[in-house]
Amino acid sequence: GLTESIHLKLATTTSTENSGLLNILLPPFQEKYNLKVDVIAVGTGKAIALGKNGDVDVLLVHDPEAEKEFVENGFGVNRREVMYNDFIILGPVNDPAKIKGIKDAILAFKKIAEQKYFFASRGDASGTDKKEKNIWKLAQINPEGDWYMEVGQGMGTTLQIADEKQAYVLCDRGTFLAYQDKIELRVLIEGDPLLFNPYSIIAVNPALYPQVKYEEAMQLIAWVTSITGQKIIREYKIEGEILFHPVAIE
Amino acid sequence: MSEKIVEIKSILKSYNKKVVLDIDYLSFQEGKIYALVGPNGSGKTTLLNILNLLIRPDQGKIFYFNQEVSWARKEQRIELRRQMTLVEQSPYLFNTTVWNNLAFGLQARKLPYSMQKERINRILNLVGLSNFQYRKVNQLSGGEMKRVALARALVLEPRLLLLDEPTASLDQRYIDILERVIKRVNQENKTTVLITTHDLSRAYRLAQEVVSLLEGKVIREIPENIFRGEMIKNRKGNCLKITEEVSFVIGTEKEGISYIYIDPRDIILSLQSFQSSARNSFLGKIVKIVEQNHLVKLEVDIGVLMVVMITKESFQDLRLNLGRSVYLTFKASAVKLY
Amino acid sequence: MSEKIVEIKSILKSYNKKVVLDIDYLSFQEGKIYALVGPNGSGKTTLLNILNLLIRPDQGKIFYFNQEVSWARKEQRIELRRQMTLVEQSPYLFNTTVWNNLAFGLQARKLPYSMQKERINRILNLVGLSNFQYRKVNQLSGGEMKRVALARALVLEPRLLLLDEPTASLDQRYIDILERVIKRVNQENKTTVLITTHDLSRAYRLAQEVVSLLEGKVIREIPENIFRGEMIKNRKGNCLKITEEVSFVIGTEKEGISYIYIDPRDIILSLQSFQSSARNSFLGKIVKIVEQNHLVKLEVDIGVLMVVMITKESFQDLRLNLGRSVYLTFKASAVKLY
Amino acid sequence: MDFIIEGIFRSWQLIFSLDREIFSIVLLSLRVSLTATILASFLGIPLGFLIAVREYWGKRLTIAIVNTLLALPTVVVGLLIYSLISRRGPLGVLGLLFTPWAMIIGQFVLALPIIIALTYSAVQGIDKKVRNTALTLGATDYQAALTVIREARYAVLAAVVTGFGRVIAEVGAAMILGGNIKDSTRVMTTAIALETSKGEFGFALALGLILLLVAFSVNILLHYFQGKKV
Amino acid sequence: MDFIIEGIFRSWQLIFSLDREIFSIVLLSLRVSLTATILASFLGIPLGFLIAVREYWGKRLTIAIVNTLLALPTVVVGLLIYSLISRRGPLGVLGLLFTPWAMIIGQFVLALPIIIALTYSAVQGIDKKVRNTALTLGATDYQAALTVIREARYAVLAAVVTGFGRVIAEVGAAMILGGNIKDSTRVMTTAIALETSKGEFGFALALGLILLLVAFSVNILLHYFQGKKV
Ligand SMILES: Nc1ncnc2c1ncn2[C@@H]1O[C@H](COP(=O)(O)OP(=O)(O)OP(=O)(O)O)[C@@H](O)[C@H]1O
Ligand SMILES: Nc1ncnc2c1ncn2[C@@H]1O[C@H](COP(=O)(O)OP(=O)(O)OP(=O)(O)O)[C@@H](O)[C@H]1O
Ligand SMILES: [Mg+2]
Ligand SMILES: [Mg+2]
Repeated sequence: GLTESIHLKLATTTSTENSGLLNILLPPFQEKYNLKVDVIAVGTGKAIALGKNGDVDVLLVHDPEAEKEFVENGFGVNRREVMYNDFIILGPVNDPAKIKGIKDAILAFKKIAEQKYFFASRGDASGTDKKEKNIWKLAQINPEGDWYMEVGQGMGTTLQIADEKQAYVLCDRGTFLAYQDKIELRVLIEGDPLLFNPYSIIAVNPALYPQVKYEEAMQLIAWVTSITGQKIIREYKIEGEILFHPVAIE
Repeated sequence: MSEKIVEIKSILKSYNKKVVLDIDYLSFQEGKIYALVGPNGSGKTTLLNILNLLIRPDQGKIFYFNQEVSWARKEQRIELRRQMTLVEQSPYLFNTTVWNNLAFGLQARKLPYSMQKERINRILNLVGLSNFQYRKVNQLSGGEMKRVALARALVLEPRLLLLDEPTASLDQRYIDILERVIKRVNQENKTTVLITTHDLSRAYRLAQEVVSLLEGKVIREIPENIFRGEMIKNRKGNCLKITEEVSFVIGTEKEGISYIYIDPRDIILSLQSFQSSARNSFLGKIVKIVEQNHLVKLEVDIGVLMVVMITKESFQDLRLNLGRSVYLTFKASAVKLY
Repeated sequence: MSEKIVEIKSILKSYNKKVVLDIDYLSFQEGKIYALVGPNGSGKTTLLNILNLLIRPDQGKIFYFNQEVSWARKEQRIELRRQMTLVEQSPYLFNTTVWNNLAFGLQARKLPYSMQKERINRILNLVGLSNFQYRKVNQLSGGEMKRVALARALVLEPRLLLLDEPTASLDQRYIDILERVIKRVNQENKTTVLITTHDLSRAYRLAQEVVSLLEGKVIREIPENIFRGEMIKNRKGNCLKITEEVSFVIGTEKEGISYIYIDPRDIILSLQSFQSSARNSFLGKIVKIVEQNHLVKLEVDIGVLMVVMITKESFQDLRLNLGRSVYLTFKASAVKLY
Repeated sequence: MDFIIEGIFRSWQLIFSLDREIFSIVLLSLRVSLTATILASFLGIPLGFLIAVREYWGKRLTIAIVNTLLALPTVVVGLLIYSLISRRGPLGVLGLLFTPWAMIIGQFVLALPIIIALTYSAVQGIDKKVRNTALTLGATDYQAALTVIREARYAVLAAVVTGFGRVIAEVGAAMILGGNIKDSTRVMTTAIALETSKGEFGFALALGLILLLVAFSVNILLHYFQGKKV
Repeated sequence: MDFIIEGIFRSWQLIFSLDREIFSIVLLSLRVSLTATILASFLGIPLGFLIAVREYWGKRLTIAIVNTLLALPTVVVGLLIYSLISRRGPLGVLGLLFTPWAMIIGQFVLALPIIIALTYSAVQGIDKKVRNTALTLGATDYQAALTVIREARYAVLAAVVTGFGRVIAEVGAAMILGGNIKDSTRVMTTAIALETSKGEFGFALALGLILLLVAFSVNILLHYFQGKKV
C-alpha cells in the first residue's frame, strides 16, 4: 500500500498548492511509479531554503533569479521550466487611479504612485513580491510612504487587506480566482507579458545530499514535463478559467 | 436590665442529612460572658459560625438586637458582622506580617491610620507580641500564632466576641492574661463574650452562664460525668459498662453503645457506706478540689474520674480533704440517657 | 536498665540570628513517658522537629540508639523516621478520607492490605471514629480532626511517639482515652513517648519525667511560678513589678522587662505571718488542691496565682483546706532570673 | 545549526545597533500584548474568582468550557474577530481591522480563558477559611475577594504571566487582525513568521531571541514589583 | 459574518458525514498533542516540583527563565528544532523532519515550560506542612513528592490542561516540523492555516469548531477520571 511506498518530498509555494493543480497532476504519477509525493507548501524563500538544507528532494517554485542562484551554487540540478501563469493588477471598483484598460503594467504602477493611492505589497520576498519589486524598479520608483503597505503575508491575506483598505494589488490569477467572491476588487490590468509568472522544477543535488531521492525526483521532473503532464496542466481550470500555460514542450 | 444581643429560634442545620445542630431557642444577653461546652462534634463550632452569619442554617431565625437577620440582605450581614468577631478554633492567619494581620479588620472599617496604629500597639503589648509586629506569621510558634489571632479580634473592640477554644495551645501565663482581658472588655465595654472550651473548670471560673451542647441539642444540665459505655444486663439489672471494673445501674432499657450523664449535684457524698434505695454506690478517693462560685467541685477517682458538686458548707461540715476516701451514691434514675 | 533511645548533644538552632534552641545535652530512655513543658515560643516544637529529623540544627549531634545521625544519609533518616512519629501541634490532614489518612504511613511502609485494614479498624474504634472512616477530613469538627491525626500516628505503632500538644481541642473523654492509650502503648510496646503540653498537672500525672524549656534552654526546675514583670527600684530595693498590686523583691540587678521564676518548693507556707529574713511575704487564699505523686500542689491567689508544693504530711499537719488564708514567704534569692 | 549561531550573532547586532525598526516592532509587541493581558486580567481574575467561590448550576460545565477555550487556535480567534470587524462585518464601521486595537482584541480573547482557568484553580486551592476569616473580620464581599486573591497571589500571578506568554508569542490572531503591515501593525511574531517564510531563518531566530529577551525583562520587572509589594 | 454561519453548518456536516480525511486529521492531532503533553508532564511535573521545594543558588533565575519560556513563539521552537533535525543538523540522520515525531518534539518543548511553571506555582501554594507530614509518617522523598502533588492535584491538572490547550492549538511548530503533508503530517491547526490561506474561511472555522469539540471531549474525559480517582 501507500505506507510502504517511497515518499518523495516536494517543496512548493503555497499559491501552487492552493491552486489545486497538484491534486490533479500528482495522483496519476504516484500510481504509475508507486510513489507518494509529500507536498510541503511554504513561501518560495523557505522552499529554496529547505532545498539548500537537503530536507526536500525536489522544488516547484516561481522565482527565476533565486532558482538560477540555487542551481549555480550547486544546490540544485536539472532545472526545467514547467509552465507559467500570469499576474494581474487588481484595484477598487471605482479605480481612482484610472488604470483600467492600460496594457502596460509599468505605466499603471507609475499612475498609482503619482497619486499615492493605496497599494498593498506582499513584502515577503515571495515570487509575487519579487515580481512586483521588479516592476517598481523598471518604473524607476522607490515606493515608500503611507500609501504603500508592505503586509508581509501570503497572497490571500494580502488580498483581504487590499480589499479592506481599497488598495491596488498585484496578484496571481489562481489566488484571485479562489478569493474573488470574498473581495470587491476588480481585475484592472492583465495580459502584459511582463506579468507572466514562470514555474520551474528543480531536483536537489544528490552530490551534496546522498540521501535525497534523486531518481524519483527525476521521474517527477520527467512526468510534469511529459506530454501527459503538460496536457493535465493545460486542461486544468478553475471556474471555467485556464490557470496555467505549459511551456516545457515548445 | 440588659438587652438580648442575639436570639436564635428553631435553628436546624444538617450535613449529609445528619442533623448537627437543632436548637429551639437560645438567647444571649448583652454584657455577659457565656461558655459554650460540649464534647467533640457536638456542634459548638457550627453554632458560632451561624452566629457569625458565615453559615446559613437550613431552618430557623436569628435576631440581632431584636431584628431578624435577612439572608437576602448582604449589607445587613456585613453591618452585623462588623459588630462581632469570631476567632476560629484553628485560626487562619494571612500570610503576611503580624501587623498586617491586626490591621486587616481596622482597614476594612476604614479607621484612620493613627488610630489603627495606636490600637494595634496597645493590643500587641497586651498579648506580649510587641517585638513581633513585623515578623511574618509563618515564623511564629503555635501559641504565638494563636495570640495573633486573638489580638486580631480584640483590636476590633467588638460588641460580641465569639471565641472558639481560645486557650488551646496558649501557655498558662497567656491563658491568665486572656481571661483577664476578656473580663476587662466585658466590664469596660460591656462586650458580650461567647467562648467554647473543653475545660469545664475554666468555663465555670470565667463565665456567668454555661450553655451546653450535646449532639447538636442544648441541654440544660452541665455535662460533667458524661460516660460512654455498652448496655449490658447482669444480675443487678440494666447496666452500662464503662470499664471492666465500673458499671452503672440504669433505669432505662436500650441496646448497644450509649452515652449517659450524671448531674454532679445528684450524687450524694458520704464518709460511710449506707444502706438505701439508691442502686449505685462506689468507694473512691478525692483527687482534686476546686472552689467554684460558692460551690466546691470535687474530683473523685472511683475507677473513672467522677465530678461531684457540693456546697461549701457541707464541704466544711464533712471536713473533706485531699486523699480522703468517700462514698458516692446515686440512684439508677440519676443516670440519664441522651 | 533501659537503653537510651535518643541523645542530643550541643544542639543549637537559630532563626534570623536569634537562638531558639540551645541544648547542651539531653537524652531520652526507651520505654519512658516524658513531658516537654515550657511557655509559648520556648522551642518545644522546634525540638520535636529536630528529633523527627525534619529540621537540621545549625550545630550539634543527634544519636539514635547510640548511633550518630548523619545528615548526608537520606536513607538513614527515613529509616529512623519510620521508627517514630510526630503529631504536629496543628496537624495537617491529607485532603481525602479519614481512612486514607490512616493508611498513609502503613502504605509508605508497604504493609499488606489485610494488616492495614485490621490496624486501622482497631485504632478508629479506639478514638471513636469508626463511623467516620469514609468521611472527608474537611467535614470534621476540630476535635475530630485532631483525633484523626493522633490515630494516624498511633496506627504506625512507632517506638518513639512525639506528640505536640495532643490534648488541645480534645474533649475530656478523649483526653482520658488518649492518656490511657499512651500509657498502654508505653507499657505494652515499650513505646517511648514525648509529649508537649501547657497543662502542668497533666504533665505530672502522665509523665515519668518532665523536661522543661525556657527560651530554648533546658531548665532543671519545674517552670511553675514564672512571672514577667518590669524591674523597678523602690524603698524595698530592687523589685519586679508583676501587677499594680504585686511586686517581688529580688536579689539581682537588671533593667527593663524580665522573666523570673520561683520554685514552688522554695516557698514557705504558714498560717500566721512571721518575722524573718525573707523579704517577700504575701497573704493569699487557697483556690485549688491537687494531689501529685505524694506531694500536694496548692494554688494560692495572692493577686496573682502562685503555685506552692508541699508534702502530704505538712498538708495534713497544717490542716489546710480550700478557701483557707495562708501566708507565702520566700527569700529574695528564691526569685530567680532567667 | 549554522543559522542558530547566525541568529545569536544577529540578535546582538540588532540590539546594539539600536535598529529603529526593530525597536518600534518590539515596542508595538509590548504595547499590544501588555494591554491585552492587563485587560484580560481585569476581566478574567474576577471571573475566575467567582467561578471558584460561587456554587451554581452548570458550574462544572463552565469549567469544562473554559478549559476547552484554552485550546482556542489563534487563527480561529483571528477569523472570528475578523468576521466581526471587517468592513462587511457588524462592527465594520469602527474601522478597527488592521490596527493595533484589532490585535489587542484578538489577544484579549486568547488570554482570557487562560487567566480565568488558572485564577479559578488558584482560588480553588486556597482554603475556604481565608475568605471566612476576612468576612469574620468585617470585610465586605469585595474586600474578602481581594484578600483571597492576595493570598493566592503567586498562583494568580502565574496565571497572568502564562496569559502574557501566550499572547506575546502568538502569531495567528496578530497576523489576521493586524495584517503585519510594516511600520504600522508589524509585531515581533509576525515579523518572525515573515522572515521564516522568506527562508531567512537566522534573522527569524534573532527576532525570536529578542522576543525572549523582552519577555525576560518583563518577568524580571514583575518579580521586582512583586518582591516590593509582598 | 456569513462565513461563521457557514462554518457552523459545515462543521456539523463534516462531523456527521464522518469524513475519513477529517477523521484521520483529528486523530493525528490528538495523537501528537496528547503524546507531547504526556511526555512534557512526565518531565515537567517533577521539575516544577523540585524547583518549588529545593532551595538552591539561582532558584529565582530558574523561575524567571521558565516564565520567560512561556513566551516561546511556536515558530521559534519550530526553527530551533528544525535546525537540529534537518538533514544538515546534528540529528539529521534520524530522518525525523516532516514526521509526527518531529511535531511531538516541537510541542513537547512548547508544553514543557507551561507545565513546569504552573506545577511550580501549584506546589509553591501547598503548605510546607504537607511534605513534612508525609515525611513524618515515614514517606520516602519520592512518596512525599507524590503526596504533595496529589494534594495540589487540581492545580497540577490545570497545568497539564493548559499545556495541552497550548499545543493542540499551536500551528507554528507543527507547520515547520511536520510540513502539513496531506495524509501524513496534517493536523487540525495546519489544516486550518491551509484553508485560511486558500480563503476557505468557512471551512477553516468548521475545522476550528471541531478542534474545540475535540478539546472539550478530552476535558470531559479528564474530569470524569479525575472525579473517579479523587
Ligand atoms: N520559621 C521560623 N522563623 C523564625 N522564627 C521562628 C520560626 N519558627 C519558630 N520561630 C521562633 O522560634 C521560637 C520557638 O518556636 P517553637 O515553635 O519551637 O515554640 P514552642 O515552644 O513550640 O511554642 P508554642 O507553645 O507556642 O507552640 C519562637 O519564638 C518562634 O517565634
Ligand atoms: N462540612 C461538614 N460536612 C459534614 N459534616 C460536618 C461538616 N462540618 C462539621 N460536620 C459535623 O458536624 C458535627 C458538629 O461539628 P462542629 O465542628 O460544630 O463540632 P464542635 O462542637 O465544634 O466539635 P469540636 O469540639 O471537635 O470542635 C460534627 O459531627 C462534624 O463531623
Ligand atoms: Mg469546634
Ligand atoms: Mg509549639
